[in-house]
Amino acid sequence: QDTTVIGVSIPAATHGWAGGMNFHAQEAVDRLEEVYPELDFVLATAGDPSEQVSDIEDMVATRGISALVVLPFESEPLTGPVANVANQGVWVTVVDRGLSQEGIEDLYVAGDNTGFGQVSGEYMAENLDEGAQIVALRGIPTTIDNERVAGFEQAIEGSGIEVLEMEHGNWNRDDSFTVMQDFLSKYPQIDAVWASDDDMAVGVLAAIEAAGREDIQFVLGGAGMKEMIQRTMEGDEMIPANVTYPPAMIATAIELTAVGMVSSAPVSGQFTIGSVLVTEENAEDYYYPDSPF
Amino acid sequence: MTSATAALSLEGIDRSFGPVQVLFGVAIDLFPGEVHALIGENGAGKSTTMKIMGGYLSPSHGTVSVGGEPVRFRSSDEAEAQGIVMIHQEFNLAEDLTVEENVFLGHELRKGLFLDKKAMREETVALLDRLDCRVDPKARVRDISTPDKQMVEIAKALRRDARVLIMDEPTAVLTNREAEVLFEQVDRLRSQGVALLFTSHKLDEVKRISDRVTVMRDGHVVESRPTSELTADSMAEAMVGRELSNLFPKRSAEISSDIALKVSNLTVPGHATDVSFELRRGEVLGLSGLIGSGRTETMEGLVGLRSHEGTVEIDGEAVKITSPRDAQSRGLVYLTEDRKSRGLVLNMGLRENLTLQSLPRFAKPFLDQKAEEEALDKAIKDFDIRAPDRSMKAGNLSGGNQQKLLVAKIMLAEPRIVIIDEPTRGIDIGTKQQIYEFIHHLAAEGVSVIVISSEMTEVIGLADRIIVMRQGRVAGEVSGAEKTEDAIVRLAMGLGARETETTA
Amino acid sequence: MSTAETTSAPTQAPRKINIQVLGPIIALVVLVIVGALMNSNFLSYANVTNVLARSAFIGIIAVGMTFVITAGGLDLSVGSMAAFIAGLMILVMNYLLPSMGNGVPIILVGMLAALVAGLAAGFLNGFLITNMRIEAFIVTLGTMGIYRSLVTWLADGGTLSLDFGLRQTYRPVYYEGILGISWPIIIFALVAIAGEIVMRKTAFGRYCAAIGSNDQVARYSSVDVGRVRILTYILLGVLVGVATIMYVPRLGSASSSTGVLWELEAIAAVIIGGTMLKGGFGRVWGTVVGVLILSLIGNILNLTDFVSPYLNGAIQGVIIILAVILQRGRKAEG
Amino acid sequence: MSTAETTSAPTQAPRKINIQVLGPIIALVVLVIVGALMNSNFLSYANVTNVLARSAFIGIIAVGMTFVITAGGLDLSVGSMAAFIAGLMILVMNYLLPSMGNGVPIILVGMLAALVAGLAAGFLNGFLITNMRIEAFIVTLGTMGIYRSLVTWLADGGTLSLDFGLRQTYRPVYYEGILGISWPIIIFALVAIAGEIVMRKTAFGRYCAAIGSNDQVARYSSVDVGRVRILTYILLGVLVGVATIMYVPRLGSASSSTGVLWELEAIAAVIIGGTMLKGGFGRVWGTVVGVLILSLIGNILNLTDFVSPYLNGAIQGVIIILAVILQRGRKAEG
Ligand SMILES: Nc1ncnc2c1ncn2[C@@H]1O[C@H](COP(=O)(O)OP(=O)(O)OP(=O)(O)O)[C@@H](O)[C@H]1O
Ligand SMILES: Nc1ncnc2c1ncn2[C@@H]1O[C@H](COP(=O)(O)OP(=O)(O)OP(=O)(O)O)[C@@H](O)[C@H]1O
Ligand SMILES: [Mg+2]
Ligand SMILES: [Mg+2]
Repeated sequence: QDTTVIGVSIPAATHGWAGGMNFHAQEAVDRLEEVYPELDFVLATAGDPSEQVSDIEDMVATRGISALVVLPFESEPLTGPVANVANQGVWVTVVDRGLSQEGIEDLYVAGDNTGFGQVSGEYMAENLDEGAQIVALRGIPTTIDNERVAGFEQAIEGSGIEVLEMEHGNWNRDDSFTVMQDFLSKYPQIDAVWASDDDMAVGVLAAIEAAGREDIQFVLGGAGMKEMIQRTMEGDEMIPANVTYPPAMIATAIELTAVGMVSSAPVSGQFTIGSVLVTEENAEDYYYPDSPF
Repeated sequence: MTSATAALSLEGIDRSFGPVQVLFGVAIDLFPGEVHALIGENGAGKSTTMKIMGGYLSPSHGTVSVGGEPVRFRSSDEAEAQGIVMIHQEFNLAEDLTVEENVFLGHELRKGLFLDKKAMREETVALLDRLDCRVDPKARVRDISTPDKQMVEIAKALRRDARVLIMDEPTAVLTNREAEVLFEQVDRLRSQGVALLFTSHKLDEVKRISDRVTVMRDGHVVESRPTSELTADSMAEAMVGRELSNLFPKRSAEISSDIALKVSNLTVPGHATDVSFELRRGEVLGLSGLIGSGRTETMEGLVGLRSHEGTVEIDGEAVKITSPRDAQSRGLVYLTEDRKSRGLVLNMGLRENLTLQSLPRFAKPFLDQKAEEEALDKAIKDFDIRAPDRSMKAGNLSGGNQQKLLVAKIMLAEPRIVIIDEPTRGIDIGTKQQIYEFIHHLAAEGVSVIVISSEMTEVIGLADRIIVMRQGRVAGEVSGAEKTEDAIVRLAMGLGARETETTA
Repeated sequence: MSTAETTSAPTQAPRKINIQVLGPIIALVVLVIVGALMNSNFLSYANVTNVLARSAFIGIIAVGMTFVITAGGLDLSVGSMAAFIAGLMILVMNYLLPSMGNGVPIILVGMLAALVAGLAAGFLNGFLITNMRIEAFIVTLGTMGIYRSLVTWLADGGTLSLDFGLRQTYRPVYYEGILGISWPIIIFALVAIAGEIVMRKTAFGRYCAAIGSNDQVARYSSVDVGRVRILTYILLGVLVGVATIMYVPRLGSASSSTGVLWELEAIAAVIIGGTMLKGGFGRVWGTVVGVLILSLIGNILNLTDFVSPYLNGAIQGVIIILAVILQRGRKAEG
Repeated sequence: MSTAETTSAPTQAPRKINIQVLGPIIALVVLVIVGALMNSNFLSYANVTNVLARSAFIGIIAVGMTFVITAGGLDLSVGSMAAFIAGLMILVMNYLLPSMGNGVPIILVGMLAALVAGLAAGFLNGFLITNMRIEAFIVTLGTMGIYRSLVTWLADGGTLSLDFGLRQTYRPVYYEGILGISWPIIIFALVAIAGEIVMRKTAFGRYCAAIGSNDQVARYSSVDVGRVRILTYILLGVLVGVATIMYVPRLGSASSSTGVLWELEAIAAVIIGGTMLKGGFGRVWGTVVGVLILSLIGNILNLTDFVSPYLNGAIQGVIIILAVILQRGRKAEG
């Protein structure tokens, strides 16, 4: 057999960002299979960490993968199993969430969750007056969410911005719509909202619009959903900015790994994909109309 | 009167369900080695009395004594611990378990930690043998016939080594032959010094087997005497409070010559083969046979409750019946023998049960509750349904009254051909007469009736003509002067009606 | 003639009913009082409208679920079915937009598509359960996976969004109403009232209860058991369609996370309302109360901030159990 | 004497059983064949070990669930309960590490904690269901929310991780075994065999079936219905504890996403195996087959890449329904 099998293991598309990431993974796999006939890919999506470990085990046991690209559902539970795979001589590329033990992976394409929170917080601190009141929507309770919030809180510290309340919107439009409606009932004056994710921003914006409230100056989402970037690009005052956390990083990782497999010089090391502030000025650079996210 | 202490006695027992009092100062003594019969109309309070004895219900007032000592049973377990065992009027079997599992339920034999299945199997087989019942011990109770269920109940009770055995209408679903087997066991237990109490609406049985009779009426004990001082007629009179005329009224109506139903070669796989018969308008056709001869299944096949083959003509027109709904739309309706699991929705009210079969008639398009209530009024009157409370659940009616409600429900569907399977199961003798009259009345109006009954006298008394089935086939037919018990039994047992056909 | 003596006084029945009936209502009232004490805006027009309107989706579905459960069935697929129908509806409308143009007709076509899809999905569940005789739990667990998967696939893993222009046309269906009452509330109320009438006043409702109690008896009573059963699932499917029609204009999108866990919420509402999971007895108004209780719990938790948001789920759990304890407070006898 | 004629052949009964019995096994065999045809490594030692070992969690829980369902109950909380117990176990071990030091004793204490927590959680469910007479669906839906919430709270929204050193000590419990058979497989097999024996050979198993069939009858037959019912939930709780003991060394962590949907998988396995959801009849070996079927579906989907991963759920749904159709193939009559 002269085909090389590359396994790709990612969380299932349970929210918008993950959906975009799924799309980019699938798209990269299709494209690379075309380009490199000698490569074969296995793409598996998992609903929880345990399932992801099972997927990886299956890839090793039945598909004889030479390389694994993994976006860990959670860092802790996957550290051991991925280390196992690495010990068997399989090339390991870790994407976005680092494993909890260093040096396991050959290539690390990293997102920066703390940075994401920081950039968001800095934007708030710059654009709001002292004493401004904001509410925040958090994602699904996970380490990622904790890191983002920690980064955010750190960045607004000392800026005089008061966070009225944070509540979990679970990276879900419907949940954030509900939470935002209740925030609006509860707080007569809200100056801005940190939605922390564009799916949640959609829900938040709908709730604000329905309530007809004028006090909210803007909503800061995140992760660069194309509709949101477009509105920023068009100068929508409610969505003056965005913070990237590109789901396409999975495609980068798959591509780097594939190139490493076919060429003799594997690409190793760490690539950090930092979170960037998107505003009206640079929005065009981050607008991908073909992506589903 | 007797000097010996009663094995079990009730003294001044009252019992109410909510505001309705159903027992008033009931007093009964059961003595070892005596068979005591408790009789009374439907709803008189017999089952309630027995349940109090068995620890299934507690009395509102009064004393229960065992061997002269007052006791207070908090559950049936406590009664059982004292050797008091009861067989319920409605079966108490877990339908998903097998026969042997039911017989030993709660009293399993063990070998160390595990069940001793072999011993239990052997004992079950022995018990069933003693009762001359050939049901497979591994069959699920759900799949066995009603009479077999009764036998399983009896087997279960026999195992318990009772000092006092209480049986609530044990023979209602049995034929004479099987009842005879039961009575042998009763005799045996009596001679062993067990105190027995049973109820039955078959007064000849009561006369034959019991030593003492207690009569209840409307929750009161009205009489208690040695059986030798009573006749079946005097018992009936004491129960009903009036004299009963002839149980089977004379048939006066002419039977039309029109064929209402013609069944040819009806086969219900596994149960009946090539059954053919005709039924004329206004005729009452009896269907007899031993238990397990497939009468029920044949009729269930006919009305589309079971898959079947063969041709059926109604009023000369060939019809294809695949569901009871089809049958009913042609005026053909079947009354089931199994009122508890197929006849009534026990946790629904009387009104809902009564109108269930003919509900479209009351929907215009919304259900006309007033019309339903009127129908219930009429049913209560026509069939003498004794319900202490109109809004009660059907399951809280006494057994006989449930049966009356079931008959009323079928009749409300205004059938033109009606098949009634064990119509008077558990119904008291007074109401039986009313139901017989009702059936004759129907026939006189041109309704054709098929009666399946395990009571030979009932079939003979009611029907114009009797078909006898044996092992899923028609064994023969008797009518007119030939309608004798002997002729039917001979056919049913395969001995042939006429000497020429006898192979014995 | 002697019956007159034995019938008489049905005095106890009303008292018995009262506690069972009052249970969920008391729970609801307690919640309202708690809410009002905790936050002065709780009873404001805006908050009440919000809570009622967002209850409408689950509420409409739960009314259908009441019939399914009453007839002894169960449907775990409703949440996924809603997501799938929403996705389909969006695709259909987006697809027709170039040919039909924006306007009321295209919205109506979308609505029709949702109803037809709901009907078909309900029929499929009902058919498999009734005609193939597979346990409802398994069938609907299967179709739950299927619809969830299909919507993910339709959306290519992402979100299906209604065309922006169409969204503006469709938007009033969620956000506006008549006489200050928004459409979802009106539709929910109508569905609930119709459901209550069907359950109590029609042969169909009676048949559902009879089948759920004892399908054998129903069969022997000439009830077309299979047909009634299938109809309960079809009814539920259509109501999922109706709920979707209300849902899509809210955010104009559908994705694989749409309607997650709606099935559990709907079933919980039905049971909190006093319907028996084993079938045989159903109460549509109880279901409505159940839905409101569930919505209010979430609303109150959002309006107050006593507890760590991590513990919201725990509090919800405790309140659900308490609400039912309240209802079943009296120990059943025997 | 003449009865012999009338009873006659109960010939159909054995045949009836055969098909019901064979159904799930056939489905399993078909899956194995499909898998083997698709990939030559499917039957390899490594893959078989993987599939069996990972089935162990759901499998051990499903054995307990079989008893609960047979006795007419239901438990939706097992997945959250597992997450909670795993979290608790990790906290306990991490907490004791400074005082006890790394080694076998601390692992044993952790295991004990898991079993005790499982027992307590099972008792709580059972107590609320049996003594407070609340529907099992509601109680366990409530506790499901409670445990899920508690583990999120314990983990502060993130992940609870077992100390790295401890993980190394504990690791063999999942990854190693004796005679080449890994521990989870051994424990699963033991639990399944014990479960089968208890179900078929002890009074307890028989009481479960009797209670599920008709609790009134069981009560009248001197069965302590309340006690048996509570015991089924306690048994299930303890088995959840056992499953957790196997789970923690696999991933060394617990979070709010641990054990999500395990309850549905466990219930599905039980029903696929032929146990009736309404209670009254249970089959432990069937449950084991059901668990293997569910695991194999996932495994086989990973063997190939014919279909979009988005559609995995749909294929799983279809196969689950087909497996049950196979089993119930014959139309039940009457
Ligand atoms: N659980 C209950 N709730 C309300 N009423 C009841 C209940 N059980 C019995 N009754 C009523 O008590 C009365 C006596 O019933 P019981 O069953 O003792 O009659 P019975 O003499 O056995 O009649 P049958 O010959 O018909 O079996 C009836 O009116 C019945 O409706
Ligand atoms: N639901 C069932 N499933 C399987 N077998 C059954 C079922 N009901 C009855 N049988 C069996 O079918 C045979 C005939 O049934 P059944 O006893 O009902 O006949 P029958 O002539 O109607 O008698 P009866 O009316 O006196 O009960 C018996 O062997 C019985 O055990
Ligand atoms: Mg009685
Ligand atoms: Mg019969």
